[in-house]
Amino acid sequence: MIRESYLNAALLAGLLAVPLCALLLDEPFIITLATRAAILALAAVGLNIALGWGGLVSFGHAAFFGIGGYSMGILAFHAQNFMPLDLGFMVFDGTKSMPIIWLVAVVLSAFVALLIGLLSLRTSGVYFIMITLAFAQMFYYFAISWSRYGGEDGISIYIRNDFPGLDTLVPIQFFSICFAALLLALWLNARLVASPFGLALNAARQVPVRVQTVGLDPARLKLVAFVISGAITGLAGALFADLNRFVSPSMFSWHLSGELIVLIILGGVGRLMGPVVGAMLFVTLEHVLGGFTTHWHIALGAILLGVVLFARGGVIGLVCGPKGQS
Amino acid sequence: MTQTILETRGISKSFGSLKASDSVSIDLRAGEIHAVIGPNGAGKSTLIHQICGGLRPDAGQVLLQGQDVTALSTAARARKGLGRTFQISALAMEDSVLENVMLGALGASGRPWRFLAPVMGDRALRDRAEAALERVGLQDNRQTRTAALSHGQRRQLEVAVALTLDPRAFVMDEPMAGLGAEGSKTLTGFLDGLRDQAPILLVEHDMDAVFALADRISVLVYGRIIATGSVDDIRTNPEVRDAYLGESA
Amino acid sequence: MTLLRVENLTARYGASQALFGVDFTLAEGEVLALMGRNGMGKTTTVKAICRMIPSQGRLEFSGQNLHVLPSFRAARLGLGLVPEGRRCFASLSVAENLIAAARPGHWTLERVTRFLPRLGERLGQRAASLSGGEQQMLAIGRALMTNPRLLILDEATEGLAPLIRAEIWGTIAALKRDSGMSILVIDKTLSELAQVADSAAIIARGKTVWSGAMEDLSADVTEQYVGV
Amino acid sequence: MSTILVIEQVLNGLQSGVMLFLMAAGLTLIFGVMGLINLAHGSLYMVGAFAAAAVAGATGSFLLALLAALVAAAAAGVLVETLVIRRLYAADHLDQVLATFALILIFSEGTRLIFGSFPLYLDIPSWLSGPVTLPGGIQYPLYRLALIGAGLAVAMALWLLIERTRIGIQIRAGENDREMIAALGVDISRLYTLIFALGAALAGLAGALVGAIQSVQVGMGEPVLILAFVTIVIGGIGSIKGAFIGAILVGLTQTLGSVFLPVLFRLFLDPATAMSLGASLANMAVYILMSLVLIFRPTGLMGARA
Amino acid sequence: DIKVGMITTLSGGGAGLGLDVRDGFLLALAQAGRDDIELVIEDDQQKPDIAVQLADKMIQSERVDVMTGIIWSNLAMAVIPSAVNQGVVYLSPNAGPSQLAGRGCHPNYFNVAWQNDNLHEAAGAYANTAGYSNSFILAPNYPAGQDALTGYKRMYEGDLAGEVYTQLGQTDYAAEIAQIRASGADSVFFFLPGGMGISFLKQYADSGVDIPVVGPAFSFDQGILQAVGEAALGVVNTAQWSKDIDIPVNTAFVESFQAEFGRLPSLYASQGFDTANLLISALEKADPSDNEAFRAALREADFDSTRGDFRFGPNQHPIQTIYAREVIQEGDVFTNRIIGVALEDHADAYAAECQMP
Ligand SMILES: Nc1ncnc2c1ncn2[C@@H]1O[C@H](COP(=O)(O)OP(=O)(O)OP(=O)(O)O)[C@@H](O)[C@H]1O
Ligand SMILES: Nc1ncnc2c1ncn2[C@@H]1O[C@H](COP(=O)(O)OP(=O)(O)OP(=O)(O)O)[C@@H](O)[C@H]1O
Ligand SMILES: [Mg+2]
Ligand SMILES: [Mg+2]
Repeated sequence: MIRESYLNAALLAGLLAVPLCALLLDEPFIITLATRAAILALAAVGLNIALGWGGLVSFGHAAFFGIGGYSMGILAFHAQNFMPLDLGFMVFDGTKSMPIIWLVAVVLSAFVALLIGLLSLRTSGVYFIMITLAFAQMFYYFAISWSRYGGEDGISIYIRNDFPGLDTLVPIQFFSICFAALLLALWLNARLVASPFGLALNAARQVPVRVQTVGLDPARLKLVAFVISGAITGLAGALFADLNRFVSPSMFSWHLSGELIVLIILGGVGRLMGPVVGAMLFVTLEHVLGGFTTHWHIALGAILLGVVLFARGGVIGLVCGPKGQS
Repeated sequence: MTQTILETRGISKSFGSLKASDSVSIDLRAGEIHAVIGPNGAGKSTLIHQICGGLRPDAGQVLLQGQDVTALSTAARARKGLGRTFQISALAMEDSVLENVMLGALGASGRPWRFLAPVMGDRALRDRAEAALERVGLQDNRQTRTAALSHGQRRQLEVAVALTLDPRAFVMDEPMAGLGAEGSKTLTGFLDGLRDQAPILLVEHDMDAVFALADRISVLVYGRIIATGSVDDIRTNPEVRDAYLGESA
Repeated sequence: MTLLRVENLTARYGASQALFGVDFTLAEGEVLALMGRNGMGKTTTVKAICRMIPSQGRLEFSGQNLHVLPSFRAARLGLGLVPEGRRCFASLSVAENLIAAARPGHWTLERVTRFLPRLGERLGQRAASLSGGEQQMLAIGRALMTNPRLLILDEATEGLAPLIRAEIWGTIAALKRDSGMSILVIDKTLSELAQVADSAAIIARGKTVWSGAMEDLSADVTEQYVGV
Repeated sequence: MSTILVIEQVLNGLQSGVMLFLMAAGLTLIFGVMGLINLAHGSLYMVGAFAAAAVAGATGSFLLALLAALVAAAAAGVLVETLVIRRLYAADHLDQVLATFALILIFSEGTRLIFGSFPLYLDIPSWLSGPVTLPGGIQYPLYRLALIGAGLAVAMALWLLIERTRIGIQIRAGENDREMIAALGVDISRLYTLIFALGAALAGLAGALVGAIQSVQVGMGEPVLILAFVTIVIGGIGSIKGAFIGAILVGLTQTLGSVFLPVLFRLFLDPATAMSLGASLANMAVYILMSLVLIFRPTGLMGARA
Repeated sequence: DIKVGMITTLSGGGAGLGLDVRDGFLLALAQAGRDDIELVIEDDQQKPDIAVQLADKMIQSERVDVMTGIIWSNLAMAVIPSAVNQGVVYLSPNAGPSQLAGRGCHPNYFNVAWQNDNLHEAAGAYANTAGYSNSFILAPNYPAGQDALTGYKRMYEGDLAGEVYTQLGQTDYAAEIAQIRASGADSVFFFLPGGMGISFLKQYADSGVDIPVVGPAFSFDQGILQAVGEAALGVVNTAQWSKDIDIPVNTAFVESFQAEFGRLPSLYASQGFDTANLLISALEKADPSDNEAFRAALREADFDSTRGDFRFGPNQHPIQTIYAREVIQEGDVFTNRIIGVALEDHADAYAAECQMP
């Protein structure tokens, strides 16, 4: 068994080394893949805060991913087409600046997470899974018929947005941005888990009544976790949109919510780096298997099945042993 | 006259046609252990739930230190000084013993909304938690996973968590449940010393413990208090013998 | 004739070993008390006998090796379990709880409800809304419905009012007296056990430390291993 | 909008609800009893439809095709249960999610490997095709009437099985405490395999019945799966009665929503806006229904437990 | 060597279309005997984000000269604008969203199939010729669906008995069919691609409603006709190609496709085949490294199209004849037969908006 902290360091080093090697070998697409993995990992890190530590199995995190994506899409669309965005109370030119887009994405998804969380947290268990799905589906269908922003076709942004001091079109530079965002989220996650809030949240997942009897409100703890979680996934959505220079309703789809959950389980639920391992593995498999046969889904399915049957606690569980033992 | 810490005034609760609490008035005074006994299904746990906030009474009031808390949530009552242990242990089993008491201390501090500073680095919380552990004698097990504790130790931990809240009153539902003779004896001794800290409202079927501990006993049958009095009053009350004690006492 | 033979039984929960060698035998028609402090392995022994957890050693019921059988087959040989914590099927009615377990034999729904009249009055009520004592009765009735050759009672009086405890002890005594049923009983209170049990086995730290006839049990031994 | 049209639409809603029930019943059974979130349930629906199409193509008999659907789906169910699911009862819910997600991939791509990428042909048998005239002059397809009838019959039989038979009681007991029912002498693994096969067979039957009026193609199970989940959650998980009520509610909401919402909006909006707004809202209608139900009844209409 | 990147849908529910395009394309390459064309094929799983990444891969890592293959409009909108702006020539074998035909046209973008509205416009025109004057029209509620209804209405001169948007991916059309029955329409126009169309047609046939139906070829194409079966018999649909277009290149194509792959070619296969032949014709005149010359060669469209005359309009979209076909049965096989011309030499409605830089 390897100490989890060593593995974590090795993983991050790996995720950083792959694009650097790709840079040397002049394989820009590998960098794009690494960026994709980093962004999916970021989204899943967000979900993991709700799912892993708060015990909130959200099957609707695509809602936040999509809101992040559409924040980027809409702001950049207006900037790109020189059509001011009329918000009713103010007129806004749109923007191509990443920091502003991120801010909007984070604030909007946090706000929506607050609303969804308020309503959803009345339920628990499978009911919670399904009500979060319901909200995401509402966004999905709304986006599909929102013809102003392309409906099902989505919005294409021809040039990637700007980040002060960087050329975001250079793959490695955009990767650095995403990697930095991932590191920041992981750092936040680690601090959160060890913080007073994390202690209370952890207990709220296991024994809500106990938390109540010490004078805290478990529902509110979970709500805050849900909001933080949604905000991080929203940020990932904005980055994902920028990676593809494109947003569409598929960012809201339940497949995406499911995929995020799968990433976490694959890596290890409630493990700091679980989402990162999951994302790296998933993106690699998708890329490598796809090269062999058009029926690669069978192979992917078999591998996932193998992980469930023979690696309880995900890949990290396999390598480091069960949670709480190291 | 001693001060009344906790009091119910005519609380009633029905489940359908069943009257689980029928105008129950009971009080807990400073420094005493007040035991509530009664047959199974008499409504003891239901009474506890209403006192602690898990159930809302259909009628009547719950007063804590003279203040009406009937409308407050469980969490709010806890903040006002109601310390509770459960019939079945409710502890974070995956966490260490220390983390469980830290949670109590955190609740008592009322400041859970801190996201970045490590909780274990908070000296004030830490001291409070350690003090509670020491009080129940679990200080050597602070790093043990709660799941690995024995039954009796879990009971002690529950009390420790309640202690961190510095409660005005304890409410305990069958703390002896599942403890062997020896365990019961130890816990009895421990609870005996606890009454100086805060009075205890104790629901218990273990008559040895009740008779050893209680200053007063109330007997609940079909949702009603049929008698309240000293140990000897109750022991000899024929109604109580019929409804509850049988020949055993 | 020996009904249950347990020899050098060992068992573990994941990484931690709970039983280190439990031995005792129980004859047909006998009532055996299994005693010991908290956490010493009484329930674990019962679970092993009922094949609810994996175990090693010798485990024979009327000459059959239980270790080769899954839980339900062991039960069909004639093990009737009243588990620790009652474990009634909460969402089922009293009658359904009984029917779910029924196997042909002496004990039928009528006999059981006549024997435990409190249940008879509540056949349609959901188990979840029964009081603790009634649930305990139900668990006993349910075990009887399987028409066991050996009834296993694990803390059958826990959490019950003194009056009902007395009733349950009366029930156990009646079973022994009227139907000559073999019974393995675990309980905290020595005095009540002493009245019904023929023999006893004491477990400490997962090992049998004493076994023999009930009347041979000395105060020293119980003081040392049971704490009374 | 004439009464006839309204009645016809109600029938349509009923019919899609009843078919949804066949899916939802298996799902709710499997979830309720085994605590298993079976994402692969939609794949069993697909297996049923493909088996039916293949057999109908080879033999020309619709009844044989239905039989084949039942057998193939049940067999697939048994296979999946014994090879994969059985090892996961003790595992975390989330592990089951991952495993059944993996099974979707395998089933879908496996079906494509065997049957190719093009939709298959499965048609209504001639003795059930065409419309009949109902009292009041409503022209309604006979096949859809037959679906309503078949669905109601299955629902009734299932309800009797679960509520009235000893096996049903044991199934529900296993739902409460699996280990305990085994310790009482009930072969719970066999019972589980049976339930899984039963759930699978119902899904397969639904796939075949619906396949005759829809497109038999890879991935056809996924939209139905999501709807079936919505259904059992509305009804309350584990409850057959709940699944039935939920299914009818969802069927009616979907059908009537898509027809009447645009009409409703036309009362106060211009036609183009009304149409697109109505259509989008109709898409969301079942989800809105589900969230409303859950907000007011957090464990569904018939659910007792969380 | 020339490197061509093909991103198309090869897995999941929509794989049939992608497979046909790919096979048609491969057949043309094989027949031309060009082994200097390196074809990189990738599966987009019908997911826009995957398609974008594959495009990035082809452009960044594989450094392809020409790209092609995308089936779906939403994927096309995700990939094409950015690809052509990076200097890659894109030949569309299927999707033709209106944005790319009008304001978003680009010298590097060529459409070898149709602009999305074309077949619907043809259906509208056919409705006029057939004397329909009260159509009930329906399509899914998404951009291509909205374009379809717009396209039909652009040419159709009669009244509308009803206009309905269905749900994307909907499988049950009982509600819509009941509305059609009640509407008093004399004809039905629908655009329901893939499984949606199969479901609609089967249910429509069973409902006993016998109002004539027209639609674009997508629901009557070779790949899915067998699944629709008799329900489709006699339905009129519009397409720029049909297997019975009686010109040698088409006859040869149908024969060789069937010989090679063991199935009849579909509309998509013909489009893949034509796309490859267009590419080959241009490669014979210019090298992609000379972007200007290569594009000029493409614009000439100097190849034998399976659909007969083919030329590009100013926005590099086809100007072509669109036929009305009827579904017939030949032995066991359901297929189409041309019954007339719906639109002669038709160009799309957006060409005027296109200002080529
Ligand atoms: N949620 C409920 N719905 C219906 N009946 C209930 C509910 N909760 C409790 N009851 C009933 O109310 C009565 C009182 O129950 P309570 O749990 O308070 O008894 P108790 O005195 O604590 O018994 P015990 O000593 O066995 O724990 C019982 O008859 C019980 O069945
Ligand atoms: N599910 C479990 N996982 C891990 N350890 C367990 C589990 N159940 C019991 N143990 C441990 O096994 C040992 C024996 O427990 P067991 O329940 O058999 O004791 P017991 O004699 O029945 O005690 P009690 O009188 O409290 O019921 C104890 O140390 C206990 O902590
Ligand atoms: Mg109680
Ligand atoms: Mg025990």
